[in-house]
Amino acid sequence: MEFVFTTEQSLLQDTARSFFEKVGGSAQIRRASQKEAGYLPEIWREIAATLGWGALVVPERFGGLGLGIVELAIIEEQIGATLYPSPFFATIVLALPAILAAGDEAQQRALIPAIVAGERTASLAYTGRAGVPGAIDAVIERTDGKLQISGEAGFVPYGHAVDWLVVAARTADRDGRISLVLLPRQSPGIVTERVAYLDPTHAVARIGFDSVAVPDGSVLGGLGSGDAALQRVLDRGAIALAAEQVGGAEKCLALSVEHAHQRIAFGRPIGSFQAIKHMLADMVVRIESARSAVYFAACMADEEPGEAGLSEAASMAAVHCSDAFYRTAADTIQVHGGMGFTWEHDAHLYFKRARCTRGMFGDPAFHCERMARAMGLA
Amino acid sequence: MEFVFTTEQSLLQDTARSFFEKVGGSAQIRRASQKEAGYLPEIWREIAATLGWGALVVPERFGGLGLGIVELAIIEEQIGATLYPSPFFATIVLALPAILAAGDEAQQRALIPAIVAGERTASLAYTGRAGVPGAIDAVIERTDGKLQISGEAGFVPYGHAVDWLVVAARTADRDGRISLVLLPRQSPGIVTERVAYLDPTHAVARIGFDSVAVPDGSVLGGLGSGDAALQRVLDRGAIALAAEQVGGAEKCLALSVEHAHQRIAFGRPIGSFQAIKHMLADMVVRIESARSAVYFAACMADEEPGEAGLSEAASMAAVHCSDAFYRTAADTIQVHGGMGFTWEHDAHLYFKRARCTRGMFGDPAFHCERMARAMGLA
Amino acid sequence: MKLGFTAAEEAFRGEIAGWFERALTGDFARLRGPTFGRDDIALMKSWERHLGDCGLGTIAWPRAYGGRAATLIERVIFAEEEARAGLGPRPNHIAVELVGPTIFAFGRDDQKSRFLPPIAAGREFWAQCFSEPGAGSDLANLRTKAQREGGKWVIEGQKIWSSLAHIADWGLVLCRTEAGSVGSRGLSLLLVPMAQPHVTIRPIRQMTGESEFNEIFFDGARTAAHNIIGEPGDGWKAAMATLGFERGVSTLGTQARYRRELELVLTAARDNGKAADPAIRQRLARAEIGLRVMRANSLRMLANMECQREGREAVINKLYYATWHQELGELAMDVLGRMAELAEGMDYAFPPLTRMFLFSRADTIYAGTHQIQRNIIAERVLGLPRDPR
Amino acid sequence: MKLGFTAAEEAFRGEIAGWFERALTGDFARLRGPTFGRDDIALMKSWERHLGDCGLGTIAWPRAYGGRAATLIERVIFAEEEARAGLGPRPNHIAVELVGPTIFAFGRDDQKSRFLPPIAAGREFWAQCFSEPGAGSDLANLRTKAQREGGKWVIEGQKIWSSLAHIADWGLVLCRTEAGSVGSRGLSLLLVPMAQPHVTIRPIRQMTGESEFNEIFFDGARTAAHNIIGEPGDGWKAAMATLGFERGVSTLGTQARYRRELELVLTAARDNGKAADPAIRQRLARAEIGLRVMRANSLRMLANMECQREGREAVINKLYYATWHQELGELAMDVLGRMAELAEGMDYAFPPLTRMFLFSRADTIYAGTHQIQRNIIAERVLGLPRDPR
Repeated sequence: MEFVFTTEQSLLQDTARSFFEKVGGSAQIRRASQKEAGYLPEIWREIAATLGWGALVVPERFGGLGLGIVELAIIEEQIGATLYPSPFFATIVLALPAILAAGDEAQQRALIPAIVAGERTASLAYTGRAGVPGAIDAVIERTDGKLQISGEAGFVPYGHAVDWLVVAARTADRDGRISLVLLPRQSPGIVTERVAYLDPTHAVARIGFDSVAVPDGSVLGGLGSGDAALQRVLDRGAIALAAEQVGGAEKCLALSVEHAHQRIAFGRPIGSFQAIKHMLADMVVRIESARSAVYFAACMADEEPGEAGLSEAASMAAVHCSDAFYRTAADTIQVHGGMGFTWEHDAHLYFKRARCTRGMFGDPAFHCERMARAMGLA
Repeated sequence: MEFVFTTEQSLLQDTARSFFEKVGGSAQIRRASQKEAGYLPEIWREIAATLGWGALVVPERFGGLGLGIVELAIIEEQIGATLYPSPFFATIVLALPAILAAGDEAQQRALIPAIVAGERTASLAYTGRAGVPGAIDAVIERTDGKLQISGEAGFVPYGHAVDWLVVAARTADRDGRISLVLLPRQSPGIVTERVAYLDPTHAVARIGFDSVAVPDGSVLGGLGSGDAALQRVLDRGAIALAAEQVGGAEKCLALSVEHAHQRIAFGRPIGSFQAIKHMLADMVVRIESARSAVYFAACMADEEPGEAGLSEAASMAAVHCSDAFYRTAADTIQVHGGMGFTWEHDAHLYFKRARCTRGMFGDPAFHCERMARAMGLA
Repeated sequence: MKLGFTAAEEAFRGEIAGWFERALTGDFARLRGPTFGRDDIALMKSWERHLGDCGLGTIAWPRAYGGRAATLIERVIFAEEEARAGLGPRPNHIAVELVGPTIFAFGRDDQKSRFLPPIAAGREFWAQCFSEPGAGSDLANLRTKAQREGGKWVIEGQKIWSSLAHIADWGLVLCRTEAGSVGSRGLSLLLVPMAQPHVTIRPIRQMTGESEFNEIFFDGARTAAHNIIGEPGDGWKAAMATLGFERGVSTLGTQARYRRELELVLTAARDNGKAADPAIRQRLARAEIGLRVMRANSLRMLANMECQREGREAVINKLYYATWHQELGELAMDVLGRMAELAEGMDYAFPPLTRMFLFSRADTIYAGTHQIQRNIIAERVLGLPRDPR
Repeated sequence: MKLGFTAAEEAFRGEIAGWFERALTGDFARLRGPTFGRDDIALMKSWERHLGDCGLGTIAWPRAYGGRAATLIERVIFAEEEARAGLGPRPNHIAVELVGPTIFAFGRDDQKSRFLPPIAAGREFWAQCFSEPGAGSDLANLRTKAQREGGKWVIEGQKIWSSLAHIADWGLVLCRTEAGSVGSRGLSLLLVPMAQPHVTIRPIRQMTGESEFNEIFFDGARTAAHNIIGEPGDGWKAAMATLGFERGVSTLGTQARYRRELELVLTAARDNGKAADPAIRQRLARAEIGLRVMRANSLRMLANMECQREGREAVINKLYYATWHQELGELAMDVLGRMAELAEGMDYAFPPLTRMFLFSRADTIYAGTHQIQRNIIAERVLGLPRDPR
């Protein structure tokens, strides 16, 4: 059993930690996320090309490193720790795997090298207006012999700023099965709009599709063939997101411990009061179990190609890590008292990330119900 | 607004407290509940006749005091504090009100004076085998022109020891509507058996009905007319039981506070550690809010004859007080450490009472669902 | 023991409800609803003047000072009807409920004549300046200093968490008037005019994106020597009494606001179909039950207060409502789903329930954190040992 | 990073699983199932002898002392297969996992020769005698005294919470050998024969109705002067090390038992229709997820231990599993409904899930209460200040 990081994985973790600590201070992330794009393109190129993380999960035949979710999780954990805003999740965790999973060789060759080089970004439009997985409002159908997409997508990560979109659309003449369609964001008929989001350090867009023409060769893997591929991408995304949640929770703990040492009340550091000590100890319990859950799920995803196992691992990680992050972030505000309630302090940013990541791939109730079905209950 | 005890109510509280403290020590209740009957008849007569509590809710025309649920709650709170075993709940809270609510004058005259005098006890068989309100396994039907009851009842409080039973049975020729039937426990065909119950200080019986003949004049208020009356009795019973739960929780708090003062660890009383202090403070929050809920519900029951309001008040008290007692009793074991886990200490008796009272008139999920329907949800 | 208000109380309720109905028209109609017109200072001040002109600004006060000597229950009814009419907490709550009673209890006659009538008339607004960046839960640790220079006190220091300080004419400032004193000794309560160059008020942006609280910097601020409550060094006693005034009276008003929020959640659940989810339905029912229990507890507290008694039900109020309200916020978010995470336009201005969710994080912090509240119950109610110092 | 066991480890698992399959027949078949044959002391002892005879009693020990120098993972596999075979915790767990390692670490050669072989052979049973009525969480507070009289130690005092002491031949007794010493000083670990007139063992009836723990009264009990671990006064160091041995190895075995309990709950829910209740289904799914997370955490802990590392995942184990198990107990009761409150016959002997519900109240108490565990994490892992004394 080798359920520990390899040397390479430890190095990756060190690199990711110091990189995001360097670029991801509180002032830096606040500034970057207020840009229209929601991120800094020059840093993105550094992430994708210089550090080479654009190539992380790309197969070697495209010049990639052929690594897996464990490595994505390692990076996502550090992104979560700093809340660093970039299209990493959109491009590398969602869109790229969708193209790899569903696209043909030509489609892959067309875009993947540009992503690896940091020259192109992409995102995945996988839900309708309400942001609930499975509830897709975009429809692809043939009108006058031409394929067109109409409808709406919501909560598309960096969907207003990326170069390409992978759009999940219901296929009108395939019983509503899902087609994954690769389109330039600036295609005629596509309107993207960044919306004001509860999590100020994460940009999401609403996208309207008004009879958008689907050029030949844009459908990944064929019409109506995207259900399984999309599910795999979302499940693997859920595991990577859980890693981000663990990283966020860990940073909350660090902020809380530091404050507990420094803040004096009634003549002693508040960290010497059991009420605070035990709140922080419970954070440790949640975070470490969540970290175990994430890496267990990541290994499952990398080692076991079966879809049932992947979905169960994803639901396990999603439920446990969503709760762990949310409760830790909420308690972090509590430990900080009034200061933790201010805009100036970072506590609320983690709290909002915790709340907003909860439902990104279905909320804990959704995943529990899915797990219950897998367990043969009702 | 006079949402405080009257002088008479305060006196009743004092009397009840000192009486049950006198007869309800730990050794006394353990001994009494181990008797075959599960209680001491001589003390029961003192409760019913000498103290006059058999007459508490009996109308004045039967020589009663004509008081209400508030007074019952005051006594039940003290019963809960000591776990004193007796057929008080069975007779005074369940059977007597059922006879008052559903019986005619002759039926009432036949039994009520004997109950008031402490000469007769009674109970209510209101559930089937599984103990779930509404799920009644006893059926009353006419066979060869004669009314008979067959089936089973479960969890009947002191059902093996009381003189009379009010039996809720589904009426075969009235669309399964409920009939309430008053029968001597020793009627031919009735078999009662005390069962080993998780709560060692509370006796319950399983009752079998094997073609039990129903004499003329035994059906309270007419065949198939018992649904509303039974519901009222159970709702009022739920409020009285909630008072018992508050009393039990209050005693748990007292035991815990005493232990927290006396037990020394790491050189100081454990009650000086915030972990313990805050656990005890949370008990106070639960108990006082539960007490408010009980007396509010009791006033509602006494002041507002409408059934909807009564049911909502009962569900409010049942949910809030069940949780308050359970969590307080569980934390009481925790505060006491290993000692709290022993048979010898009383903590487990309160914990078990808390667990067993939770489902007596439907568990909190049942009452929440009922409240949700009353709120017009789904 | 019985519930229900007396006929006289119900008549009072009718009078007040009718008055609000008539008063909240025209410009004042904007005071109804989630923002309570807080962006419009002139409107808020004008509302307080209208209350004063109608003799309803300070109903609990003696008639001699512009009040109508309302009973406790009448005050509660007033708060409840105010909330039912859609109003938020009073803009001049601090003056009416805290400063006034402090001056009645500890002030000199000249202070009563000078300060009480303008409050009753809705013409002068007050801020409470107790907390400091280094003294939140632990007020005795505060550092703001005042020293006598001629006929004046000169004040140096920083206060925080002062609500609506930016509209206040006066501040009730707790500060250290005895150099070198520590803990609760050597503190005084000063009455300080806020409109002076040596007082700087900086709004604190909170996680909701709004600013309800302020930092106040006293940088050589001045007030006349006679503007002190009692004698120098009496400040701790007076401040503790100030914090003790009003307990409970506003609770039914608060609960009427909670009721409105809960109704919004219920409506949303019915509208978007979440009410059909049995797990959500259980939580909605628990929220309803929790609020009814809260009201029962408050009624019991008020009934006891009327009899000059304080039971344990009074001391649990803060812990209970803060917990309930925070859970309501989480329930609201789960009912609304991700739509609650979106604001209209690019402003950070979210729908009422989202704002409530965010704001409710403060419920377990302000006016004594959950941790402090639990310590108070453990020590004062249960008599457990104090924390070792 | 990867999951999965090596081929050699899987082979070992196969060997052990097969051995249990063959061994648990005949009389030993009674050891499977909820009571683990605990009512039959002869059977339990005979089982330990059988393990010893087959060289499986002390697999972690060196070969020279009857072990087979098993790796950590092999020990874990053994514990897991033992549980999967339906066995409860080992009757001589204390001797194998605590006493043996203590003697290896601190004992003299003559003690190793005297005490280790009978343990490996399943011929001598041990009790751990650390806790006292006045020293539970706070072991340093203990009062049991031993003093030298001629060639013997004479022991006076009372111990508590000693499991299976009624079948033990020897006790590992922590006591105060330096008169007047306080705290952790002046303590020694003595090896005391239990079968003597001055040792009285009284079973403690617990809330489940059963007795798994004992009080032990030492009333002038004797042991030879050389039956001491290390020198007089070394007791605290050795006792703390004893408590530190074995951490984690049994966790996967425990989890295999939890898995069986969870399956009972799931089966009950399917059978009685409660699985159709969405709120119950959510809780069942959470229980399943919680157990999978627990296993993931244990695997990570063991993988780190194999690399001689101890991460934070090790220190959360107790808090995590105790919380999970207690919640499983409550879930079981809610699934089973009131039927779980009934026993067959008039004995206080309840179905397995009801017993589990009751027993799980102890999970947050034994081996360090939740409160102690949280203090340990806060102080040792997070470096927060110790509680003031």
